[in-house]
Amino acid sequence: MTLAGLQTTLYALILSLAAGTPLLMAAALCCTPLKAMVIRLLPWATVPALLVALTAPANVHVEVDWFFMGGRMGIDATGRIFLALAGFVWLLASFSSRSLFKNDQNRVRFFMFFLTAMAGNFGLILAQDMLGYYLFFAMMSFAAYGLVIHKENEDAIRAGRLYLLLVMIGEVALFTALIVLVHSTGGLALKDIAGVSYHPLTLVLLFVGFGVKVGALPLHGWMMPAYQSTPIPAAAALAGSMVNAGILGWLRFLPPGQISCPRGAILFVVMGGLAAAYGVIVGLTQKQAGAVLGGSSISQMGLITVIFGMGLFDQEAGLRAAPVLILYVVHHSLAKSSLFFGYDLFIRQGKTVSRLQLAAILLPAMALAGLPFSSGAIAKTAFKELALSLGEPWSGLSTFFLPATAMATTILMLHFVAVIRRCGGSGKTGSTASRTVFVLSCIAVAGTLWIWPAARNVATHSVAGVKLLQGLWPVAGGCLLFLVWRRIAWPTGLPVEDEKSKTSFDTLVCRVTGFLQEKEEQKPQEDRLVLYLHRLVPNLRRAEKIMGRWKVVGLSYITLCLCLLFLLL
Amino acid sequence: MNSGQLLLIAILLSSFIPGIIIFCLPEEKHRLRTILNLCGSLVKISLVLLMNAGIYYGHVFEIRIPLIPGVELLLNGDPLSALFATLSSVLWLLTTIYAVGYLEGSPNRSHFFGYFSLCVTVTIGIALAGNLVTFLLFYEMLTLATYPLVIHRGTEKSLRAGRNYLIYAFSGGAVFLVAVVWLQAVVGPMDFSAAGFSPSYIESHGSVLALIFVLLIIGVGVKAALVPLHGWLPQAMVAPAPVSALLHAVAVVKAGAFGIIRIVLDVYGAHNLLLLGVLPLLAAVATFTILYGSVRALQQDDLKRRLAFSTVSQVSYIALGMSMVDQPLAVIGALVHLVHQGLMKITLFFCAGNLAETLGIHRISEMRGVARRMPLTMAAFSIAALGMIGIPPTVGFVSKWYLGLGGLAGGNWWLLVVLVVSSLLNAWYFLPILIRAWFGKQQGPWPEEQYVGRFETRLMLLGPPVITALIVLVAGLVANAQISPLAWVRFIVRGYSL
Amino acid sequence: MKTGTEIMGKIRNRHKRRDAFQLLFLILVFFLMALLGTIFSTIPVNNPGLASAVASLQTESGVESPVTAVLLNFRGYDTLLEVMVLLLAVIGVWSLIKAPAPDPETEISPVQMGVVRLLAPVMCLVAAYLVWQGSHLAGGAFQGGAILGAAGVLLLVSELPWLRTVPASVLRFGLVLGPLCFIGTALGCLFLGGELLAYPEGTAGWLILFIETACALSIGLTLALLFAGGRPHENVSRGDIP
Amino acid sequence: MITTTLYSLTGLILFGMGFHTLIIHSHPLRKILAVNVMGTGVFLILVATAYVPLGQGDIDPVPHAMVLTGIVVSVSVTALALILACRVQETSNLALLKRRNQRKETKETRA
Amino acid sequence: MFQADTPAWIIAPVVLPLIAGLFCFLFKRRIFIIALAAALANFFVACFLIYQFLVFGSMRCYIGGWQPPLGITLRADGPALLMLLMTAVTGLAVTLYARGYFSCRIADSERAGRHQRQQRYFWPLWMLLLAGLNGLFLSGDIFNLYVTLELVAISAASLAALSGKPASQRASFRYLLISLLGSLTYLLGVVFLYRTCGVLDLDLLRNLSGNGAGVRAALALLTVGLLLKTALVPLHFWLPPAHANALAPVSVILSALVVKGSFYLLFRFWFELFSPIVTQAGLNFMGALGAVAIIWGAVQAIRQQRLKLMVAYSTVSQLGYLFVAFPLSRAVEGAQVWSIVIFIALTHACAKSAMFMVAGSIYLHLGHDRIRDLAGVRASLPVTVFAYGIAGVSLMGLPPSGAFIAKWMLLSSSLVSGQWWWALVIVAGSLLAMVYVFRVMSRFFVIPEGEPLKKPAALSPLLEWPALILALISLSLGLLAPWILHILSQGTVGLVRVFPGGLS
Repeated sequence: MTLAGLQTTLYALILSLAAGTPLLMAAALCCTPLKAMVIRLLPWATVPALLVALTAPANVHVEVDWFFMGGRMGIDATGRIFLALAGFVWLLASFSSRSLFKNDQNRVRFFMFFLTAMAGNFGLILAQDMLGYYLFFAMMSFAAYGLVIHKENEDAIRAGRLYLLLVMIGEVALFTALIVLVHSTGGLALKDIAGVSYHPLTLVLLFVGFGVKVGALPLHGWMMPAYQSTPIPAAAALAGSMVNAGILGWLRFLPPGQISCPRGAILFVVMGGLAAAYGVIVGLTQKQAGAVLGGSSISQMGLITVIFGMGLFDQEAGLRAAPVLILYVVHHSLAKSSLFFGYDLFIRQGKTVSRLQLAAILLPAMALAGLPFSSGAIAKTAFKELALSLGEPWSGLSTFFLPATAMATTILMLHFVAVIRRCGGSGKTGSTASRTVFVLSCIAVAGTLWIWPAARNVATHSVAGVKLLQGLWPVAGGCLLFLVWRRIAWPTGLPVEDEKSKTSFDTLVCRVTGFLQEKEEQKPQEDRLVLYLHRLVPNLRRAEKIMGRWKVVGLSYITLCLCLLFLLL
Repeated sequence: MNSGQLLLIAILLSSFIPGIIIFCLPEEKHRLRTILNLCGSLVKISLVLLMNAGIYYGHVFEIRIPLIPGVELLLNGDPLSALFATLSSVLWLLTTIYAVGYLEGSPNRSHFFGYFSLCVTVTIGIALAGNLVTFLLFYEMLTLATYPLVIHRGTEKSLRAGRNYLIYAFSGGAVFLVAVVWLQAVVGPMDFSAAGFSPSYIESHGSVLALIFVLLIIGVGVKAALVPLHGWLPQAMVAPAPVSALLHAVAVVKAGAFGIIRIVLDVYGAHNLLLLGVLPLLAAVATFTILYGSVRALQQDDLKRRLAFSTVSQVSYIALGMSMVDQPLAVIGALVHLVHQGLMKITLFFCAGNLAETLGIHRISEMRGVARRMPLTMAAFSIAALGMIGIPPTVGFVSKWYLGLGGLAGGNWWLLVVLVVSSLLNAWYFLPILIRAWFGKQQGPWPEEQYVGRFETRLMLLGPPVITALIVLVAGLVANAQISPLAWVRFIVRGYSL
Repeated sequence: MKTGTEIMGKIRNRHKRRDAFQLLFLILVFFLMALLGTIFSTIPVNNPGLASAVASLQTESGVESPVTAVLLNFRGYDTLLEVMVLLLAVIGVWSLIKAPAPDPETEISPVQMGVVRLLAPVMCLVAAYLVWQGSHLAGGAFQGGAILGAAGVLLLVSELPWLRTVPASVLRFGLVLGPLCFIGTALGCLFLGGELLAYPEGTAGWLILFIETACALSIGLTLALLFAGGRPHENVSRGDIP
Repeated sequence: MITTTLYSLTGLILFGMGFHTLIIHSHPLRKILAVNVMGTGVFLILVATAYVPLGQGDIDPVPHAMVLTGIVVSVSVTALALILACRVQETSNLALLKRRNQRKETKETRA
Repeated sequence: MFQADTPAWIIAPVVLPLIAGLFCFLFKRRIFIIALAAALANFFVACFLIYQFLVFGSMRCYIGGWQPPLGITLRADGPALLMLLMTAVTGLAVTLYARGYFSCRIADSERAGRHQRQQRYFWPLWMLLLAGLNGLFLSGDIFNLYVTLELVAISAASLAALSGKPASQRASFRYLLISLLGSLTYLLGVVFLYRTCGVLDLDLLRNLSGNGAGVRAALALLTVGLLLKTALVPLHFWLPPAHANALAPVSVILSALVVKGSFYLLFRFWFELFSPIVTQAGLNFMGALGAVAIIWGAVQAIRQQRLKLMVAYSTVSQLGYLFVAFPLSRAVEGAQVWSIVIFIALTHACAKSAMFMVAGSIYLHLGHDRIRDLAGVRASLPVTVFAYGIAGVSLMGLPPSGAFIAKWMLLSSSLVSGQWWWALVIVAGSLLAMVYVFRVMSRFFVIPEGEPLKKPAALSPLLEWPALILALISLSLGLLAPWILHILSQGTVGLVRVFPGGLS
């Protein structure tokens, strides 16, 4: 084997270890003696991925022909960021869940799905061919179902059903889109996509396929119930990392900077904008913390969708939008996961939440709202700059749309804080681990964008004087509005949640499924032929008897004679 | 007689002789019987693999036995037959193991295994048939060999199922016979290796040839369970689980689908069919079957019935792919689905059999929480079911992928719609089962729990589904490798130069 | 009363229907026969039949009577099979039924006994004569056999006691004798002359006489036994345990 | 010539009559006799055929031989048929008797 | 004297059973040995004759050295020899089976005497029947055929009545009358023919028979006479009761062999002797009758509640196939007509014998043959059930049975000539056959509830194996097709002369 060959093999091994380690660990969970050890080592599952993200040289590509339909793995700049982000979020989530599920009877199952979803998440980031991406995407999506439904109560089952339905729709949409893409590119590698002209249908399919994960507007239904039902560490991973897979999918399959597609851009921007507004509104109606965060995610992802849509306009816009998009994604992921970890902490500690902790949770919350000096401020500044740089149709966004969303998000976040303050956990299980995780995540929210070289430029912009003010007033306004709204909406404090939050779509699905499934098994019909024969039998018997009479014999004898005579003569 | 011919004969005899010996064995000698069975199937697998290697390197395997002028028996090993033969012989081994475990202690086992061996002999015969007459010969024999298996339980219900099976199968056989004779009357005797008759006949006998094509498809469509000829299949699920596995995955339905492939590729040939313009008809029937089967499957609460309707639906992918015979990718999809569907469906039936045999579970509504009791079985079931839906990296995805690509290459957008709708329907009827099994809560005791032991069920019952599920997974994961069903199918399709 | 008339009406109807059918049938039969008759009578009779062929080979046949020549020489094979048919009839009858036991109480009138005693030998003589005459005039084994059979019937009718004591094996032998001689001769001819029933030169007449005699005996016995109407009582055989 | 025709037609008529009887009448004996009549008819025609007008009044011996053979055959068959008819009659009579007896018995027991 | 090419060998199949029959009648003990020896000898002679035929060609034996027109000719050509072989094989099997059958019945002490007597008369009757059949197949003289027909008819009727049951005697009586009627009609036809042509030899008749009305009337009469004996619908009514009520070996003989004899003649007449005057309308008429027979027989078979009756009606149905070949004969080349018929006849002979043997064995085993109550037979008589299945498959005409080959040729010629309606009938017939075969078959697979009260003793292998072997032969006849075709094509020298340039 040549040196180059050895190197390739080595890279292949390392890259596949990133996704393979969690998978192997999941497999090891099947084996009873290894269970305890695997659970103990859970956080280590993310280590290879993190190592790859941090240490791999730039632009490693490996081709493994035999794998699936021709596998290509590699890590590029985007991938590295996503991988690092995912690794971090999963690492925290695994610490948290390890401590949460010490005594759960279904924990093995949970960890199996947890690890599988993790593997899918890492794998899709590393995949460099369409089917590989699709494969890991599907793996992650379906494994996440196991996380959503873990609690097995009615809400969880309903949420799971909805999630699964949308995932299936996304899968088939993606499948179709992939077929169309492969048909037009002729190759399976992601790099072949560059320069392809998209059929409008393909665009829609891709929007749907990844939009399900992103929670784009008509496909957002699963997000709030799922966030609420999923065990919180897993929800953190879901919101902090898995959701990004949709964004990454768009980046991979509609690479900004390499394509231009104005029609698609309009689709994305419109849907994103609507989602940004809708998410907040629907979030405010929720009375459970997870659901509120779900609403926030819908809204934030809507913003990201808008950025992405802007990047689709032409190649130049794409080149500019991509970094902003990534920046925003990193910000949102960290903040959202941090919120979840905080929520987790509140749940676990119950009434013993300290003021410091309450203040701490305001950090990611306000970061989301875009409070100056937070990562949110940096991301929003980048967004504004992008909008301004793109010229006329977009610059309006920065003046009205962004402050409005910031204000709305502030309200929503305050609502969230109000909701979780009431949460009372059962005891103190693993609160240490939870606390550590939360602290770590808070640090990440606070620090990442400041120390990230790529973001440093924007970061410095964001703290420039005017920007500070521009960032501050929506937040302040939001706070005010929140107080007003709270007085109006719940003059007596938050009502206790008991009614089932059920969307009408969900009921419809339930009803159709139930209608079809509970139909009685059709009785096998008695064989018509045999019945008919049975009815014929007496007649047949009579006929045969008649044919046996001498008279008939004589007649037929004569008839035969005559017939033959005539026919032969 | 050269070595190639000897090999062909040995392949047939490797299950025929054990079968005959098993018939003569007394009921009690189950150890000897098992050994015979396993030896036979192992020998068969190795012989088939040997033949595959030979075919790959271009050896000719051919036996001709002339009967009357224009009618001869012809056994011929070509890549396509190797595909089917390998599938059948491998699955036969697993099914045999499974059946040994399944039927432990039930009556009439000698007969059962005797017919079992005959059945696989005949299936291999179908695979190796080199012309329509030979195909017909084994096709009819297949009905005969499977009939005793279908009614093995000997109850009134199984008798009724058997009767319907016979009526369907023999009617189909009769139509097929007429079509074969007619075709021969029109174009003269023809081997499969000719890959289609001369297009000049189309000018002179176009409509007749189209009619014959329809008749031929009806003939094999009965076994391939094309709607409306599928009626026997759901009823036949009263048979023991190994038999269902055999019917759905190894022999009968597969033989029908294989027949469609043969007719389209080797009897008519892509070119002629395009000229005749009958392919849309096949496509329409296949589409309808796919959708109809899925919808019907959705309505069933009986697990095996649901699986049976799922077979109805799934096998038609093959017909669908063959209806776009001018597209090599679609043909690849169809051919590879022949193998893939077999693997997945046999896993499902094994698992269903395990549930029924171990816990007495027959209905989906009884399956709540069963995965806790039988995790491995249900894991295998899940993999196969996900494969049926077409989730990567299972083999089911590979077939669908190629079908879709082929359809698109031929400009058939509707095919994508069909695939999407059917995938959704598949998900709709499989995922609830999985959810119920994995996340449902057990309600009350199992209907008839019969086995309590170290593993969740007997090893002989557990092994085969796990192995096939692994194959489903692995064959998908390494689809692009040098040795995989897909690679072999590509090799086949290369030979046709479509 | 009403029902009674109805029934009567029904019966009458049935009769009517039957009559109608009979009429129809009669017409049909008549029509068919008329058709056949027409055809038969219009057949142009322009072939000589086999008369001339027989006549030309008469001298080679070894007998003078053409009918006998045809029966036992030219178409001897037919006759061989025909003898078998007769034997078959006996076997068939025997397989079906046992001969009715004689009624011990019936008295045979002395007149009848006398006539039988007188006639039987004469009939035997006539039979022998007929067989012998067969070679040149009308007559032969069948005619002789028929007379012999008649004699046997006479004896049977008059319930001669010794008839019943004839052992079955003897009867069997008697029955088989004719066919056996016939086949034996035929095979002998085959071995000697190379053809079945190809009588060697010059011996035809005698061989035919031999066959005829044996056959006449068997035929006579056959006919008589057919009249007896069943198998004899075989004391020895286990087959007739009552 | 006319003689021949006459004979043959008579033979045919006999054949037809026999056939008619065979079909119409149900009694076994009649049937047997009918068949005999039919046979006689055929033999009659055969005998008539033996007359060859072309030669010098020669008689064709072959039909005669055929008639002889036929007669023997018909004798054998008649014998067999008669015996069979007897058996049938006997057994059916027996069956009839039995049935009657049974009926009587049941009546008695009822009484 | 007896060189391999001596034509005199032809008489052996007639003479050997004849002598055996005589001896069987004469002796009391060891009859079976005589019969078996004769059957074996008959088989070997048949094989030898085929060998002789293949080497030296068609043979003619002039009995008594008299050439036609005066003498009687025996001739051995392809079809005749194949029928001879069929008879020999089936005959051998029947002989063995009958031995097993009778010993089994005699072992039953209840009516041992009666059973012994039946055996005593069975052997001579059977031997004479065999001789008659062989004579029929070989004979080349139209009057001699009459005698052989009578020989067959009388022995068959006696055999049919042998069981002693009233039903069988009634059936046998009817059978006798019908076959007499048939014989007389046949004889009338012979008279017409003799009147027209003045010869009796078939070869001469073929040359002499012109276009006259006499010959046509003769053909009509001969045909009707033979149809009566062949039991073609609507003249089939005598067959089912006669065949179903007879003893099992007798049913085998009647169904497999006897009806074939008269059909064989019919076919010879239509396609050899009188082929120049045969009209298409006549052929179609026969074909139509055959079609009706196929359907009617099969439907009646499906209706039956008793196994033996079912098998008997299946014979009615199968005979129809033989006649469907008539109208199609002109669409195919000369030799194929014979091959169709021969294939059907051979398959049917073997398969039907096997089926009747099976039915007989089951009757012996269970004491009844009600189809409803056949459950459990599979466990105790596996070989028999297997034989039934294989025979059934052959009857249905599934490959590779001989019937399949025949069906193939029929279908092919009907489709080639555009007479697709025959194809419909043929296919429908085989589907109906499937129904009646598997109606019984499925009952075998019913697992009886509860334990059987007493396990009946196993039957002698003589009762089980001949059936299986015959069934296997019938199934594998298709594989022997080239060989059979070879014999037929050798034998059609005469046919080619008759149909110059084939039949088209």
